[in-house]
Amino acid sequence: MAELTTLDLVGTITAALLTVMVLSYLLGDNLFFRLAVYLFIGVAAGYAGSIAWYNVIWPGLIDPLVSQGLAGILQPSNIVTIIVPWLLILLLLLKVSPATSRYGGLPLALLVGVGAAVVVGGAITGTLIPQSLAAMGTLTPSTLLPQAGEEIIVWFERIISAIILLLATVTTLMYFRFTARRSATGEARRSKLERIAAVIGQVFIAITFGVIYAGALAATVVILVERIQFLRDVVSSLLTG
Amino acid sequence: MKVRANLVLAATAVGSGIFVLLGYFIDHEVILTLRLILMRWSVLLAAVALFLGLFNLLTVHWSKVSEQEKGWPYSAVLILAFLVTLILGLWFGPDNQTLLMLFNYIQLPVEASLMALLTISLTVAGFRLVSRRRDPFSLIFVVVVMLVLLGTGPWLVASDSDAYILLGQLRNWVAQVWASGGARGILLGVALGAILTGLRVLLAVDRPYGD
Amino acid sequence: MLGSIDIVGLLVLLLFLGLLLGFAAVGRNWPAVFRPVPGFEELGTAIERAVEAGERVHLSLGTGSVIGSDSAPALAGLAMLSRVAAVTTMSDKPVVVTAGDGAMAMLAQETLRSAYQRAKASERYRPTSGRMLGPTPFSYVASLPILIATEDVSVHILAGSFGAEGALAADFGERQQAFVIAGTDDAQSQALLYATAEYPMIGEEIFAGGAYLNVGPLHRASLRAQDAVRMLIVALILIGTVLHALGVSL
Amino acid sequence: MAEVRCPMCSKPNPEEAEVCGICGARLKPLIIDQPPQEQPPDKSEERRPEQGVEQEEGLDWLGRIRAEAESEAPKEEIEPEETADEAVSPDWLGRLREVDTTEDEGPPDGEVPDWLSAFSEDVGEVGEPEAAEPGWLERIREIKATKAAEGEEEAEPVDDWLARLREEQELIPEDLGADEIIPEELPLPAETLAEEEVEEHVISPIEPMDLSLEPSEIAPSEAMADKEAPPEPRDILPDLTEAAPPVTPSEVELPSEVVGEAEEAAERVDEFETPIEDELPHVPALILDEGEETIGEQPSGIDLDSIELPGWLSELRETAPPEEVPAEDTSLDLAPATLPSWLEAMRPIATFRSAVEIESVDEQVVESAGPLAGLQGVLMAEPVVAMPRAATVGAARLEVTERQYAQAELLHRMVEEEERERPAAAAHRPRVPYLRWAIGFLLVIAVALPTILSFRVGEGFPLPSYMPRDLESLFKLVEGISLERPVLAVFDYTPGYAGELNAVAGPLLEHIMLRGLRVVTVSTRPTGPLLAEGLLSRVGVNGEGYVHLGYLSGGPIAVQLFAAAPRETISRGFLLPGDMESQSGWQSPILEGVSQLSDFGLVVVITAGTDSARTWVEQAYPWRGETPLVMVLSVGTEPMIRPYYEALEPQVDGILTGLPAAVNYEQYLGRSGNAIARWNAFGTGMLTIELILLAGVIYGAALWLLRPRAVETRSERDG
Repeated sequence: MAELTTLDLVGTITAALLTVMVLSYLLGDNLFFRLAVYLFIGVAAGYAGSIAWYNVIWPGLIDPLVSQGLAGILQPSNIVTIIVPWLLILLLLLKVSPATSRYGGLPLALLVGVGAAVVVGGAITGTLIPQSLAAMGTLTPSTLLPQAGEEIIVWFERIISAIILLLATVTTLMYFRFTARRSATGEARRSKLERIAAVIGQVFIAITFGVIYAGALAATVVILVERIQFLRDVVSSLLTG
Repeated sequence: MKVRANLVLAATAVGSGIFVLLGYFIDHEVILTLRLILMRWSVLLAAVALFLGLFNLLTVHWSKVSEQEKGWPYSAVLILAFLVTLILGLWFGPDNQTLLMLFNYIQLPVEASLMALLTISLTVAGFRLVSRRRDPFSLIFVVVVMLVLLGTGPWLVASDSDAYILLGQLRNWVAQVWASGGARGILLGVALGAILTGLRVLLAVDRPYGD
Repeated sequence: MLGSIDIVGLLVLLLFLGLLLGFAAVGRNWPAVFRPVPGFEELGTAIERAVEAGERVHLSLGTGSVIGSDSAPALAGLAMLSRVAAVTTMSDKPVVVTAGDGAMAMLAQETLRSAYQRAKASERYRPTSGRMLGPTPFSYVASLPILIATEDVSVHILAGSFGAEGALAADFGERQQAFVIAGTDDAQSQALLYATAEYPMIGEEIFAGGAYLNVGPLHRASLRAQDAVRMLIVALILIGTVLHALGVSL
Repeated sequence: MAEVRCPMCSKPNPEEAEVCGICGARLKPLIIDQPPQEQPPDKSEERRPEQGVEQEEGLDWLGRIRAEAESEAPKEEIEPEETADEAVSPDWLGRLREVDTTEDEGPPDGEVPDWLSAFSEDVGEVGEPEAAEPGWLERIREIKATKAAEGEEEAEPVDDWLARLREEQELIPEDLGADEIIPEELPLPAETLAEEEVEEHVISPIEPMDLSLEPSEIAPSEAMADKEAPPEPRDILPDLTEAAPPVTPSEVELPSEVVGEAEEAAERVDEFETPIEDELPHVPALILDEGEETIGEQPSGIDLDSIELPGWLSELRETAPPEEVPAEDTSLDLAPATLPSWLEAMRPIATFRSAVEIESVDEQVVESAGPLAGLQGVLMAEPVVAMPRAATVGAARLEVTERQYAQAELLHRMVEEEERERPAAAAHRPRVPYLRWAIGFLLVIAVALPTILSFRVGEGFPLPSYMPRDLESLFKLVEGISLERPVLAVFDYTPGYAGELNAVAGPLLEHIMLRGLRVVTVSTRPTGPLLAEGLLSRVGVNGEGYVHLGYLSGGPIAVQLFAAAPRETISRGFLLPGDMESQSGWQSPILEGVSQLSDFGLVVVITAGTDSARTWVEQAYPWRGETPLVMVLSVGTEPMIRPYYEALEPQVDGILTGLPAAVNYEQYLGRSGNAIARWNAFGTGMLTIELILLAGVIYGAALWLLRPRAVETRSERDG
């Protein structure tokens, strides 16, 4: 915080106040927290709105309409780029009123269809296949065979790691298996092998989550630090004028 | 009539979905163009939908204000902030200095502070986990968390001792072998679940867009 | 690589489809049995209690967009919603659904409307019970504690895409002593929810919600297809590894 | 219709009696049966098989029980009461006798009246299916004769069993029990059925939903059969409408309208058409998705023709002796059906309670006897009673035992649940979050301390002395990029993470800028560009060192579009320098020669979310070509992305994550930035958290030792 213009000063103080107000939630829900949050939501919403307008709606809908002019719009070439989108959007706008909203389903259906397709396609091409292949590649001859001039321990460690990696992937995958057999006691049970795999899988899941959790914790600590330091800076800059 | 409508909706969803989906696998020009078009449309629609969502937000809070419901002043603040920001944004564009300041002095600090709150929430949850969920896995979980934290954070003393380095390496090993393995398993599993969830929609079994 | 993915991918897709339809066909004579998932079992009790106690059930569809790959868990959430809504239609405080995306909020409204229609209670349907709380993840999550407090929420279901802020969302519920069941696709958030939520739905469990909440036979069929592919993948991984180890390039 | 037999004490009572005169058990709840009939014809068709079976079953084993329980009472009188859960007059039975014509398929027809009557030309046929029952029942008994002895034994335990069960019945969530009915009862008729019949009826109950829905399920999937949906149902309607006779209307209308008064049915003939029309889409809450799937869908119809219907239905038509059946009978006989959703909606238990394997059964089964008749999922006393025995009987037959085990477990779970709920409910009392306060303040103080004391660098926590293993390769990567091509920096994090990621990404971007590489920023988060400006303005000059393409809206799809065709996807820039006002960011000299993703020298994705990280990896992968992809991640995200980095064909070429790595980087660059500035506070914070967690573990472990198993474990472990 070098020298600040009055506006910046006011802004910075506001920011500091808001920080304190939000952190006050530590004590429990209170009006300062709510005030800060509502203010924040309002600003965030407004900003998101303007962004959407300038980045999508204007270039994608208004601009072509304006630039083409009424005559241009009717050209067949514009059916796809202008007319259909506008029709869809008008349909979507029907959603505003409960009375007409039932007719606004079409654009939603389109959105859902596209979204679902992206989900499926992305998951297959992006995760399922590459990750399976990657899992298969954990043990390659190069991994298995000791490299020239490497200590036996390193080689051993590499093999162990590869095996653990593989085991973790497989057992974790197995754990989530939902279908089971009904046992003699009527409960849903899995075969012995499955149960063993499941338990190992759970251990690996716990470890994975533990690592991620610790990571997130470390990240948020940094953020907490940043907040506190920010407050410190504001206070000090105020004290030093 | 109503039924017909359902069919049109389902057909729309399935149709658009199929083309987008095939685009992932088939390098055919027609499909790719169709897919591109559909995606552009959906991006536009999503943006408009955002506005409708904002409108929804506004109405909900406006009703609170107009009916003087409990806590209506907050809603008033929200509406005010929203309108001011939106008008500024629409008038001067999203990259004007005023908006920049609104962001830097309101949005940024509040979000960061919420994340800071998360630190406490996570720590509390970690503290309570073992006592409230009695299974070996929660124990493993917390132990691993501590191990990784120890391996990540600096030590006050002997931070360049072999022990520290060893722990750091252990942490890396756990994170990069054990956790990666588990993570890959979870990734694959989630992918499986997501694929079938998507397929259910593409088969018009789930029809969230209404019947 | 890409080319191969095209073919392989297509095959995988067809495999999924085939299994899904196949299981749907045989599901009748060859019923499935699923392992218990504590969260889902408790959920029913919790909702029942909430309805009886005149408290609110809140389902959050997360902050994912509809057209993104992050829509998957929310789609699963919507499937669950169709069920939850039906149960709460007659409660004095029917379920409230919130989302961080405009289109998602609309989908929530549509799902609710359909549920009410099927329940022959269309007149009780309120569009405002499907809301967008905020357009950004944090503006969404930030408004949750207030919603939970003012709406007297006692069952807090998180079924959607969340970032780390999802943990905050779950914690807000915990603080108000609500029954919190939370699931998402993102493993990072899952890890946080694992500790912060009373009943975490880890891994892919969220996607099984439809089958466990009895939304329909095809949900069960899809769950079985999922398991079938799972075992296939496990087998392939093992075989592939052995082949790789033997130097066979795949 | 003279009397109603109390299902509790099975003593006769006047028909209009509200409660049993002897044992005081409620008799009237029967009325609840009516609403079900609201359901659309096709629904009931789908449901026909199980219910049919279920009914005869009730008849059958009941017969056995009564045989000893009160031998003097003629079977005829008893069975009907229990099965057609209203008091049914003896003469009814008489008719049944005569029409012993139907053979093995008999059972499935049981429910026929529900809907068949709708098809049948003359009312008389309505009695038909019932007629079938005793007939095959007889046979069953004959077959059973051999087992008579067993039957006796069976009966004894029954009564006390029943007694206990009935006491419970009030508490017990009705719907659960429903599952009981089918499973228990099925095996018995099964014996009399052809093998595949056994398959169908014995197994289906476990997943009635499948049974009823499967067709509709498949329909949409296969070439959207549900397109043809709407017309189809009407195919059925004609038949219905033809069936002018009062009975049909009464079936359709009775429930919703007047209770159990079929005499007035005639009046309603006119109303009758409409109901059906709008009934079609309607589905009871319990079978919601049936609603979804089968709305206006024909599958059910298809199912009918293809599967059960034709064979025996036609027979029925022929063999049906024209008899006068009092409207009551039909309407009453209709009783067992799923509750209408509005009613269902009031009893959430039903919807969820059986979430695991038994669940599906309760969808379709209906208590066919007792005060709870017509309710779904009532724990059926009788079947449960018979269960343990039946197990020993058919120990060899898997279907049978499985079903019975299912029941045993169900009963067990119900009892469990009863116990579980109360304490859970009690958990709802506000508590003061002392723990939160303590931990919160501890952390804040811990973090604030070094900040306030403002150690100088090196004081307090010494800087990390060893390097994470990926850093080396990352340096080389950055050093290796040709200066010709700009670097694409994706700012995909929310302001919440700015505190961490600015500190982590800072050094890398600084390094890139120092090398003289030009940076182009883009973001799929509306606030991304603002963060980008905030970060880059520290190390470079807008327009010269870097340029913002701005916000890329549309989420993952947009990422894909951008990867495929950057220039078309995002036109306007963000905070473009004055001279470039009203121009596109692409006109900036920095972006010369860049037309596709692979034209960038390096792609740096700064993100805190696994999803957005995955999106960039997955969606951009096909278009990235040789351009390396570096991920700057929040620590928590790393393990999820590492698989891409460690993969056989890495989709990620470099990872920078965590404050320590950032500190390393700053040291490497020989500058002291944010990362180093936060090092001490970071250290104390981490240390405090570690101690708190340790305390938590000790506390928890202590609890385990002091109160072993006091708290129910919430392990996800199954079975």
